[in-house]
Amino acid sequence: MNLELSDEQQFLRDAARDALSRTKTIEAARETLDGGARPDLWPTAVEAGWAGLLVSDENGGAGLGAFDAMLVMQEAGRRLAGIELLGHLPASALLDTGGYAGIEAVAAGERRAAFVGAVPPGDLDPEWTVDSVSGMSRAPAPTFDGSTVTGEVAWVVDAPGADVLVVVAVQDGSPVAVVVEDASVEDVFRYDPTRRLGHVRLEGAAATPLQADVAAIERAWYLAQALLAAESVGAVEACLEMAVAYAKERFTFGRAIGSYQAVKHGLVEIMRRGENAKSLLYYAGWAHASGPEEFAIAASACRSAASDALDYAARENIAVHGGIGATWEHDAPLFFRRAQLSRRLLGGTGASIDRVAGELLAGSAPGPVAPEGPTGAAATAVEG
Amino acid sequence: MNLELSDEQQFLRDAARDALSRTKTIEAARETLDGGARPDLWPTAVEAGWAGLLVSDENGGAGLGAFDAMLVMQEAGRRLAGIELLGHLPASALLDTGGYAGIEAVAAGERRAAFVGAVPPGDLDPEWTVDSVSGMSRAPAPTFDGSTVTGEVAWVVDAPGADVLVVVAVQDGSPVAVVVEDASVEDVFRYDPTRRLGHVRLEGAAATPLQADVAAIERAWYLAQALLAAESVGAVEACLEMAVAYAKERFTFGRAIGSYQAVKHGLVEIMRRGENAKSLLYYAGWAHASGPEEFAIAASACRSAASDALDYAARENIAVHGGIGATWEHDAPLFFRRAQLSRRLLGGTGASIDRVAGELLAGSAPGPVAPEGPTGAAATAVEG
Amino acid sequence: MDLNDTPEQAAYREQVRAWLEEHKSEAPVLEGPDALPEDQVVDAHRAWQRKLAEAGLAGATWPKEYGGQGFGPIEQVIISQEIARARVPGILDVIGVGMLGPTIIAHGSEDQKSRYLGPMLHGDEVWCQLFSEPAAGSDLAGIQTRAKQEDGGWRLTGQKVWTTNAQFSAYGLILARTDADVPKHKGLTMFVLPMDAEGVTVRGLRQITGDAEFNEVFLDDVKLDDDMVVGQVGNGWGTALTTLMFERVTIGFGSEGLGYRPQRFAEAIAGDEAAVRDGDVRQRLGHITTELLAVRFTSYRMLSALQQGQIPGPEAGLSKITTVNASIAACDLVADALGPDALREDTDSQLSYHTSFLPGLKSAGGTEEILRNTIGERVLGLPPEPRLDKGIPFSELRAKEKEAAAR
Amino acid sequence: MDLNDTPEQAAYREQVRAWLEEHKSEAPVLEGPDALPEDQVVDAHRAWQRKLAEAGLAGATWPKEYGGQGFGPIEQVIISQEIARARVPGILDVIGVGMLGPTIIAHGSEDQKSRYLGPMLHGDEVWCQLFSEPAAGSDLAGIQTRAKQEDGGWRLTGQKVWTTNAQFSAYGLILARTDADVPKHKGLTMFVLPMDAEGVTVRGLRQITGDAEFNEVFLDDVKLDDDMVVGQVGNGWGTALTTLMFERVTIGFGSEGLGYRPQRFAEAIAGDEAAVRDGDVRQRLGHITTELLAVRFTSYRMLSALQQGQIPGPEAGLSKITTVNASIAACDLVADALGPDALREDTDSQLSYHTSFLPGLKSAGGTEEILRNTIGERVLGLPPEPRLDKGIPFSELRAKEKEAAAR
Repeated sequence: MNLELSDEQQFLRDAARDALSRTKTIEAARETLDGGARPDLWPTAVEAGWAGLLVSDENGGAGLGAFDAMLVMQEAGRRLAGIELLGHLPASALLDTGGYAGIEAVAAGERRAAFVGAVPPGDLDPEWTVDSVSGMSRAPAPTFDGSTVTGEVAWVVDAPGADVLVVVAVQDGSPVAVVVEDASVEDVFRYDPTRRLGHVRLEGAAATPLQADVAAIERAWYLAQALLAAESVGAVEACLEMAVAYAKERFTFGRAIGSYQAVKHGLVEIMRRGENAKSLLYYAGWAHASGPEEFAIAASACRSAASDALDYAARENIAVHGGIGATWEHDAPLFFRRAQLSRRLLGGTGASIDRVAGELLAGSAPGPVAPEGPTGAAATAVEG
Repeated sequence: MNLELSDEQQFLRDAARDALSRTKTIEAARETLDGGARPDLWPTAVEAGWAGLLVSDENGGAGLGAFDAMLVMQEAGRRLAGIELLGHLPASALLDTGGYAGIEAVAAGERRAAFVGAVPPGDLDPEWTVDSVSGMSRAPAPTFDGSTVTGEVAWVVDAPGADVLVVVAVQDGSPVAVVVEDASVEDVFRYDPTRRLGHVRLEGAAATPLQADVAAIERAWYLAQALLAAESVGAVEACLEMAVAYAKERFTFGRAIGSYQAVKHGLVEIMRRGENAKSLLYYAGWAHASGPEEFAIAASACRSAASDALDYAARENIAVHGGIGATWEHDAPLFFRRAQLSRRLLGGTGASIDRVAGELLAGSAPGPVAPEGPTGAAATAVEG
Repeated sequence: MDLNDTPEQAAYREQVRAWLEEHKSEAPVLEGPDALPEDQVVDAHRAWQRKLAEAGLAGATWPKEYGGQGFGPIEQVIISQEIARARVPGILDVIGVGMLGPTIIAHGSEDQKSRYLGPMLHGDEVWCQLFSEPAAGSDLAGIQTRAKQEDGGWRLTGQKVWTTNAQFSAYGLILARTDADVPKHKGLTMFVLPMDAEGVTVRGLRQITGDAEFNEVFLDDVKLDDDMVVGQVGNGWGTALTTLMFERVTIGFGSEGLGYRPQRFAEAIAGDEAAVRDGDVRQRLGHITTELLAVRFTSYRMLSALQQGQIPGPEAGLSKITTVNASIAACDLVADALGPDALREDTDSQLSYHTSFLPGLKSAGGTEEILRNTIGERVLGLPPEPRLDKGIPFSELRAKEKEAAAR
Repeated sequence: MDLNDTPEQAAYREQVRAWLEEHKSEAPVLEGPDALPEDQVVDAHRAWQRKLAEAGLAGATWPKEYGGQGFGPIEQVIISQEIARARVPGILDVIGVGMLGPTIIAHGSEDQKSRYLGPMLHGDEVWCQLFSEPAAGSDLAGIQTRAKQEDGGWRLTGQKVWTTNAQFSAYGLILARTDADVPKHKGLTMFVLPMDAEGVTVRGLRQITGDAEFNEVFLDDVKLDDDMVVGQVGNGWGTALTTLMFERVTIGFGSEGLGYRPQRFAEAIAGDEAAVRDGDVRQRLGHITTELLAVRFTSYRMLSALQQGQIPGPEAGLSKITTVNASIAACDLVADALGPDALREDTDSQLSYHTSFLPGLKSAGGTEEILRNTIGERVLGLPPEPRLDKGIPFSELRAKEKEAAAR
């Protein structure tokens, strides 16, 4: 067992941090909210080779794994970089294995892809469903008739401006992944200036099916969850750093506020949640590579832990900063906006938590055999 | 508007406190848990006149209101007194208005009554249901055929040893309250030594209907909720006193532990929850007397706030005491046991919370027109 | 125990209701699709306050000699309830009439009372409260705005923040440090500040919502005459406590005063069948409703105590904690139920606005931590935290802090 | 990143598995319907530990010279995993072998090592840890048990509490105060205590569950020779820190070590159709599962770091916090789903037992507050709270506290 990052992984992470530091992404987010133009970070992604991260070598990609992609997403999250990888990466993975002719252009980033996914059936709901424009009531996944696809999918991440949409649709009750290159996408803005969202409306749009079985289509959905989780974990770390720094320098009643238990324990709680989510990134990364039957629960647990951690961290960061943390010029509100919208994307956090419960109740045994600790027993932990 | 206790109410409360202090109820609870006999407090209730508290003057009772009964329950809760009023009082109210021949003996406490209630239909569930022996799946209320009643009701408070059961049953789809004087009651013990519980099994038991319309039968159910809430509020106050006293006298690192924010804020949280629940006792008391259309939401809110407050208080009390708070000889665990079982009685706390939501969603406007504060606006509260 | 009006109160309510019925067509529309243009709102609201004042419906608890009615809190609540019932706005200057006027009544000179109270009550001169500073929020006594004495007056320099209404106020009540060589609570003085004095700059302070709900106020060598001192020199902290006590009463009214009512949240999700049937949504909604209902009845308990002449204790802060947290939970619930659509900023629903606004409200009027500290110590009698700033001259304290932060 | 065994680890695992396969019929049954009578449990378990020790499966991380295998933590985990897989008990004396033996190895004299370590490893002599006292829990250095020096030895008087296994231990490692005139961390010394020494009384301490999971140990003028001192006189705190570091490793394994697995709770409610379909139940179960799964992978991260030779930091305590709170929430959920029936104490389900037991566990091994303080200060680098006990002689400190409490 070894959970250390490899040298290659460390290099990938450091390079991502470096590449993203060249754009003032957080300042840009604030300006976008005020009506400024959204910075285009796709060239950065292309230059760094992230577009082909999950595409195999033979198709012109880097042939890396989900965990590597998560490392990049974590860095993007740390800086609120509005890079279109969350939509592109799961799509690229399906295009890679699905026999898509234009895969090399996708791997090179010349053509940007977006994943129009659907939530797989669960222990209570036998249907494939997608997010509706408003409300908890879910919409049926689009239908595919062999050559065209029809349906509506709301709140699709990174859909506006994408060249290729990979749409999960249903044909005769079974899921298919199809490629749509000419779709109607309504650009919608909600709350978080860093996020490109679109309502995808397909009315008999021409579509080409990919070679992808149910497992591959489910896998793409959970991959999107894991990537969103990784992005959130990065943002949690940024919030924690910001809040800790302020807690050391702000004084009340003659003491730095970080010396008060209420503040200190809240900061430790950000750390606890962030580290838990981070541990689950390893779980998701491992399951994607070596434990496919656990990937659904791993990615769902990871997504729910990370979304909750970010919600908590963003709120606590504002609270620690006091009034100033809620002002326009401060960075804390931008992380708060990110947290609020992210929680509601890709099916919503509640659905991920529900999926964890559903998988468990359906009897998917999570996790490899677990160590019981070097001394192997409960009693030691209770000794005063 | 005047929410001060009247002189009579203060007297009632002080007398209750005095009467209950004559028995070492908490010590007795511990001994009962260890196999000792349960102290019989019914004579105390009879002597104090509580058996007839809600029975009208003309039937030999005191003709007092629900809020007065709650004051007595609060004192019983404070001392974990296992007095059988929670079952008796709602039953006595139905017997009083329902034309029961033996009402004077009930008012005098010569005959003890117990309420075998049922949960009224809600916005989602059109049936009258009762607690089942195990699980969230609910059981149908017993059925009445004009002369006999058949059905099973689990976890009925104070049923063992009661002389008269007032059973809520269903006849042709409508609820009826019937009197059963010869029922099979299985005495069951669960976790809290102060609580008498019974599984009531009725197989064609002879039953006499009372004059009670749907509103009266619903009212009895919510009265039981409000009384349980009051009892819990008393226990919260006891936990708070115990924890505050210890926090002042226990020292770590050269300071009383109550000076640390983690402890201090936790104790204030007990107070916050306890005071909220207490405020809702006023709401329930007012609604019972003057706002019947709000009694369902008031009593349900009150019960849920009080149950949650007691759960929190009992846990926090143990935590503040550290290891010693979890030992057999300490009083804190007895309050913890009370909290845990109480939460699951009379339909369970979750059902009460659900009822609050259901009433709100169904459009019952809660509360009289509310004051907006002497200065009448939001902005003042936000001024630094 | 009685929530109903006494016969006298009922009669008064009838009288208020009748006046409002007669005059409500004169009230300005401040919100919604028929709202006045933004640049007319303040003046229209000011005119409406004047009418309310003339009818005895503003500052009803002020003594008669200063234009009030000498009423108790219940009558004030009756006025507020009837104003809400008539769906017309209340007064414009709630901070002045509710908190600053009473402070001047308690501590001001006779000249100050006769000069300032009348125009304040009638809305002719709006007031703002200039206490908080960037480095003096929770620790309010850490104020750094200096007031240097000179012949017949004072020179003020410093910065205030979180100042509501400063952009259209005529006057502010300002707390400044007049002596840095004594411990921090002791060297403060309260002044009246004409907002048009030379050296006063008001700048809108945008919040997370994008709106400038508050202001920053900068003071650059602002000259004030001696007659602007309220109470005594060096007793500014004592004077401020009076203001804060009146603030506490307002805060005690929690969700009621803040307008966060459970129905509002229920309505937002009632149309979504899946949400209405979801056990988690229902539990959360039930919890939130329970909390907000509790605040309502806590406010009645406080009102009842006020009516008996009791001064509300720090526990009034619990209502603020409950209200803010329950309202945050409610916004969160609605967004979970409706999805990203709940976060749209271009509608009247205000849900997105409140989602953004409420986190900042946690710190306003005392952070939750400070409120819990105070309640724990003053109400539950728990021992205080060790105080490192006690008895130390203010100037020394700052130097120490700088040193510690640099470590 | 790799969760799988290296070829060497796989070979070792095979070897352990083969031994267990061959010998598992000799293992005692400690729980369930076929369990041994209570009075035979300890001896049977002791005999099983001896067999494990002889096979090199006890104390595998101990140096070879003291009977261990000189292995790293991964091999120890492999042993634990295979023991769990074979469904046989581990060793009896996890406290001795896991924490106290390593302390003696680090600080003991050669005589102590050769006398005590062998019988400890083989289960012939069980050990207990005598640190905590009624007034020294979170603030462990506040120990009051006194050790007075006399010719060639010491006299110990005081009281210890929360002592697991004391009722059948041969020895204890005890922390006592040898000097009350220096600040509290400085006047402590560690001793070996023979549990059959004159003046030692062990009394079972019943918990909220009704069982005596712990003991109190009373010391009445117990005589110990000089050679019972472990490490140096006055350096007891340093010696204790070694024990606590090994405890931390154990705590870091959180839910795994404590056996609170999400399936266990899911199984309890899976049979109730209404519960399985309830949105609130599902959200709560999903949250709890997420937390417990996170602890599992946090423990892998710690193990990986240990394997690289890193010493785990105080953040290991986060796993304990997560495990205890998630397990409490799980018991609460099951009782909400099953109703009062979940609280029956006369079954094998143990749910009621855990409902009672877990609140006490919150305080064990460091309260949540102390853990969060330590992590905040040592890991996040936040400033400490002002310490009122620093540098003050212990005797003076006690007098001050008494005075303050009396106020």
